[in-house]
Amino acid sequence: MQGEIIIIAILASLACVIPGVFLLLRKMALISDAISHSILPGIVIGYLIKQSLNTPYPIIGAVVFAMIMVVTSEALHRSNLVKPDTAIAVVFPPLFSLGVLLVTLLAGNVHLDTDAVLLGELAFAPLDRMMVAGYSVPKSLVKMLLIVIFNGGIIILLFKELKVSTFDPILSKSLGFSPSFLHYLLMLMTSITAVGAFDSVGAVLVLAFMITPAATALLLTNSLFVMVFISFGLAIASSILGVLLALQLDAGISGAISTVMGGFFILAYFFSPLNGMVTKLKHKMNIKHEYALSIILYHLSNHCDAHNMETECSYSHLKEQFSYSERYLKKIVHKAVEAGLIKQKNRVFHITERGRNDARLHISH
Amino acid sequence: MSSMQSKTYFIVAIIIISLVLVGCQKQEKGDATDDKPYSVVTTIGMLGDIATNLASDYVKVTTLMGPGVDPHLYKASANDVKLLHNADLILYGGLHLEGKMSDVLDSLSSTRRAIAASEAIPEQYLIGHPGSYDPHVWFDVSLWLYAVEAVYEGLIDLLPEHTEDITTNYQAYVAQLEQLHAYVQETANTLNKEQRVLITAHDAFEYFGKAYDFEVRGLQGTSTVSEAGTRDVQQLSQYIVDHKIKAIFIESSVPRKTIQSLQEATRAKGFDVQIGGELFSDAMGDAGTKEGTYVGMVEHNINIIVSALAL
Amino acid sequence: MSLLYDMIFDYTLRNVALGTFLLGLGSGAVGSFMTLRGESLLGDAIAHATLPGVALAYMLTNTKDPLVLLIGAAIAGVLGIGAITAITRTTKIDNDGANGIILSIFFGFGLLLLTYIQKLPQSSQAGLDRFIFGQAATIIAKDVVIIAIVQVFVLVVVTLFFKEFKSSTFDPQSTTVMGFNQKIIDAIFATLLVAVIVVGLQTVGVILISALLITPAAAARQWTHSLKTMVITSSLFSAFSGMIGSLLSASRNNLPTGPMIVLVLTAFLIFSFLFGAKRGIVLRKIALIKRERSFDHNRIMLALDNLAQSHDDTSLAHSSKTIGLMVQQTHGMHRMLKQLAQKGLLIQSEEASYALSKQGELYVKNLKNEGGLYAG
Amino acid sequence: MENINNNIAIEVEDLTVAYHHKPVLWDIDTQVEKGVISAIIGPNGAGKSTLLKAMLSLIPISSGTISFFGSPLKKMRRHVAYVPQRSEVDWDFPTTVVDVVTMGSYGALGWITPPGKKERKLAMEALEKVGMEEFANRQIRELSGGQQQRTFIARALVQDASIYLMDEPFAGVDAATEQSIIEVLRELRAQGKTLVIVHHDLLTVREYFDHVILLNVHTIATGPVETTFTTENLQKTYKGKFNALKGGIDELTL
Repeated sequence: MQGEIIIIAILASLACVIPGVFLLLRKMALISDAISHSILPGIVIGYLIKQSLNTPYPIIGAVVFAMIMVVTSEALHRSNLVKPDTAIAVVFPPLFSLGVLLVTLLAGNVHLDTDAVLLGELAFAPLDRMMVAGYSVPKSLVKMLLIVIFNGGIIILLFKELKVSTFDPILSKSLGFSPSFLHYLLMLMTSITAVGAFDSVGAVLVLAFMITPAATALLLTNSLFVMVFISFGLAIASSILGVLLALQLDAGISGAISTVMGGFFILAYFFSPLNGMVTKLKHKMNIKHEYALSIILYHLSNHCDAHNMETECSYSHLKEQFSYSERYLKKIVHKAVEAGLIKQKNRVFHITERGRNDARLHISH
Repeated sequence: MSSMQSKTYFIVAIIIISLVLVGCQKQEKGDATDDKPYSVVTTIGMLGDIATNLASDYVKVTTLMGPGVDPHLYKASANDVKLLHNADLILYGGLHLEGKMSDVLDSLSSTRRAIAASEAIPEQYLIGHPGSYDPHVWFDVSLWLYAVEAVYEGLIDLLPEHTEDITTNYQAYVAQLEQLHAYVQETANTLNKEQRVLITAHDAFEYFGKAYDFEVRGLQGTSTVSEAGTRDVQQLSQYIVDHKIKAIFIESSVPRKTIQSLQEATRAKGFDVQIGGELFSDAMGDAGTKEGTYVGMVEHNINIIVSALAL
Repeated sequence: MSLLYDMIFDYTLRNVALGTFLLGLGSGAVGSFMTLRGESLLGDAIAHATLPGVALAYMLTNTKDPLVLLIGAAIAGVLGIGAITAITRTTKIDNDGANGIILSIFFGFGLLLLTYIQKLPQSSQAGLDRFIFGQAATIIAKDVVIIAIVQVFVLVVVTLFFKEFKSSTFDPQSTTVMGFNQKIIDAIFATLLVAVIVVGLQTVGVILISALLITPAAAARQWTHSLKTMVITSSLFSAFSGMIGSLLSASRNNLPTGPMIVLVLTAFLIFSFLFGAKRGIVLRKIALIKRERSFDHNRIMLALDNLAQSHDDTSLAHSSKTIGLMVQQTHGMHRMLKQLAQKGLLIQSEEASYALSKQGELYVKNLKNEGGLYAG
Repeated sequence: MENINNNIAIEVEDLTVAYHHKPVLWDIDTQVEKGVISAIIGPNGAGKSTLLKAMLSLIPISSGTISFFGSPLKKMRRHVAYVPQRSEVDWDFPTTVVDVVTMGSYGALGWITPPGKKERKLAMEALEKVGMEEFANRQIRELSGGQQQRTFIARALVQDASIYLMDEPFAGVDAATEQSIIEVLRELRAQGKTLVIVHHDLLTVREYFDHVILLNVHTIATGPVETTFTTENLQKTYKGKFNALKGGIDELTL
């Protein structure tokens, strides 16, 4: 049972990550949140057709309005009238408001809202089953698998095209694939994925899966190709750990998975080998050390053979010359001695052959 | 070199976090060691109340939605599915009371014992359209008896060897509810016709109004997304003034502001309407208190309503 | 007419209309900067990000007092904006991505807390996650006072720091070089944002406050190329949409106030997209047609000049067919030639044959000096 | 001491800047005297823009000191103006040419005080100097690349600084604009101002500049054009890539 929940979570995460990476790079990361608001009128209209919550119409309505949302915002963005984030921000409020208006006018006494019709709960996904080839499997599992195959197929076939059209729409056009076709395809993929995954795992998780793994991956790599795979890895890891966390705490699964993803993001933010905050700090220190070492070597290599080396190459002179604190200088000198770059004799430093080479290298750069 | 180091740090950090997450094991609840052989899982407290009254000697009753939880917006916990999976009998409201969860439970009912208690009520008594009936049936005690009967049958089915005891408990509970129904009616009858207007923030009290002859008015619909209009506030406040209604009521799950705006609008028209008190609508009160039982909750509501609306 | 009367004398309509009007004034101004800074979805993100603040405030105090919850929400909101700023300033992730991350992490964590609270045997938790969200129709006199105070504060700060906001939005680096600390400007702006958003959430709810911030700004942008005008226009669009929406909602039953205001805002926006004086679609279309026409005209003139030079005779007329071949276009050739003849640039010698007039020769000369086809 | 400082407009010592793992600038030392036009020259990725930004504290530096007339930037802000690359701002911003130029006066105005008639007059004068007065009320999006660049330079003129740091002011502008910009720069030099300019076009270095900083992560050479801008130094700066450029340079008889 838990195994099935984890598998569904993983499939949903993979399905969402694929459009998510491109949405993030196209500055439309929040579109899934906007979709979750925008499908309300579709649900209401779907309900009104038969005045019943027991028909598939509300979900069909949701898909239709998801498409209306993405197509409208993409068209606005393309028209250059507004920026992409503004395009999203001006489309979802009227759609949601239309939904509220319809509910209030026509269905005020029905427990009708997005939660009731569409927003699924991952915890219950294994309970809703169907028979496939003689095996009883959760419906959500089948649905998410189909979406993963659909999205995966598109990305395998069109990875190069999507990449070019995302980073350089003009080049894309000149190479003969229309960026506008590709972007509408991406938007179609997004709306199908969003509505399908809303039904299986709920809106919060869809939003989190679409943005956070991709954004975390962006902190860890500069290559789009690698980014996709890191996102997959993060999505899978957070799905497994999130479900385990939720089971341990007996808490909501969506919340737990999002929180774990948040944890990964924070880790990457501080510790990313590429550009994390701590890494940056450490690196700054390293540079400082390296720099200090190189100027000391430079100094020694220039003065070591001179007649006044007793004074020039003494500890106290170095301290004076470079105005480093005693502790810091000791540390640097210690490192240099360990690396075999200098030797110490009677409080006077001698540069070794290796140290001389090193110094030359630094200077000639 | 420093790049390798950072990478190692990163991986180590991930492993540590993972261990912390997995390791923060919560103490396993004592549930497993319970000696009662059967487990009954209910969604809302009112159903739990029935099961407890009828068969608490033989079954362990677990209610998913505690006090103060709107069944419609319930957010499942990870272990709920385990509870449901291991349950010998599942009791739920149905009529889409539990939102999407009702659908899941509907599909479960074909393979295991799962009863949508409210759906046992004959359709002619339900308010609304087929496929979207108002699920707040427990406010009419006489209708709730159908749900009690459905639960009773389910329990008998599950525990045929205890039929006798359960039947005795059932009859006692039914008697208690019939008494409650009479009490509500009696108390309501102390108000005259004009005083019987129940105004709340949202329309959850339709069944109550129909059963006990109250005119029920709400500022906004049942749906959580429905919103009040300016005109609705104006008209309802005018109605209060015109009919000199003494009090209006807040519900524990709806922001007070909604009712406050109505009160202020009425006061601006020169009529001082009181806020009568807090009614329980979607869930019962805290366990261990009187309002934590179905009977206590219904009594609380009618007492508050009548004392506030009376002269 | 009675609606206008009510707006002054009816308690409810007066407060709702005045409240949304005032709320619109400040949010329209702040929203203008948000759209230009690429933060259009920040309102929505922060509204979601308040959830853990609300949940923790409830867990710590065990009350559902709106003020306590609101303080929790505001703290979470400030942390959210701080985190978003930190992410955009120190990583490759842009505003949009940062908004999404903070929204999903904060909201997810809030949900985790909510499922925990749900397990507590306390009936007082009922409706916790909705408690800080208000709706426009229930604005009361006290709210109007609070809104007024906050909006005056917002407008005063925007006026005082207009120069700093403008410069740092347009060119943050040069602004820093000129000695303005970007962090201070960001902090002042974030304060305004949180103030507007929190007051908005509490009085009119998430969707309406998001719309009041962004939609009027997007509409105003279509009418002007001046930031000052844009801020003022946006502010007024927002305010009057609030008022008009409230009036519409008071015109009949079951018209929810918030959604009506959003629809009015959107109507303003669509109108602006179509007819906006600076960027509107219709205007652009007209400009495009004009440009295309003058482009075509110029090509014809140059073609005729070419023909004249190759024949060493400017007065020789050429058939529209020949000219069409020269410019590789036949569509609308007659019409364009007639237009040019009407302007006096061409002389029509016989049916469908044209030559350059003296005036036309001058025109071609100028055209060549200006750099050819693209001029004019 | 004081006297020497007054003659050195900009002094950079031991400046190191790192991004990711690679040092982008390593141990940069250079001095620019007062009243010269200096070019920062180097191949792509040599850290030219980074050097300007580091000098202006726009990016964090790993080590080193930068001083303007002997004082740190903090004390000299009023005297330093920056012209960023054109691509660094949103040209769709709702503002007019004269508005952008007026922004140059913001530093002198300080917090809160709004610009007035005086600042607007300064802006118009600056626009006249760069030959843009007839475009004063144009939306900035409607400008050509060269016009945008001249707008930026006008903004810097309004700042009335002693030191101007410009990031590729000649990139993507037409020949006429380039001429008018260089005239403005020479006029500034005549007034005793110091200019440091990131420059791409090796062919014009001798004509436009007095001083060069040859940069490729390290300072390769720095000094007067006559003595520093040599084939040998350029070879060091551009390494393998230089041969491709060489043909063009020879024409200028180095």
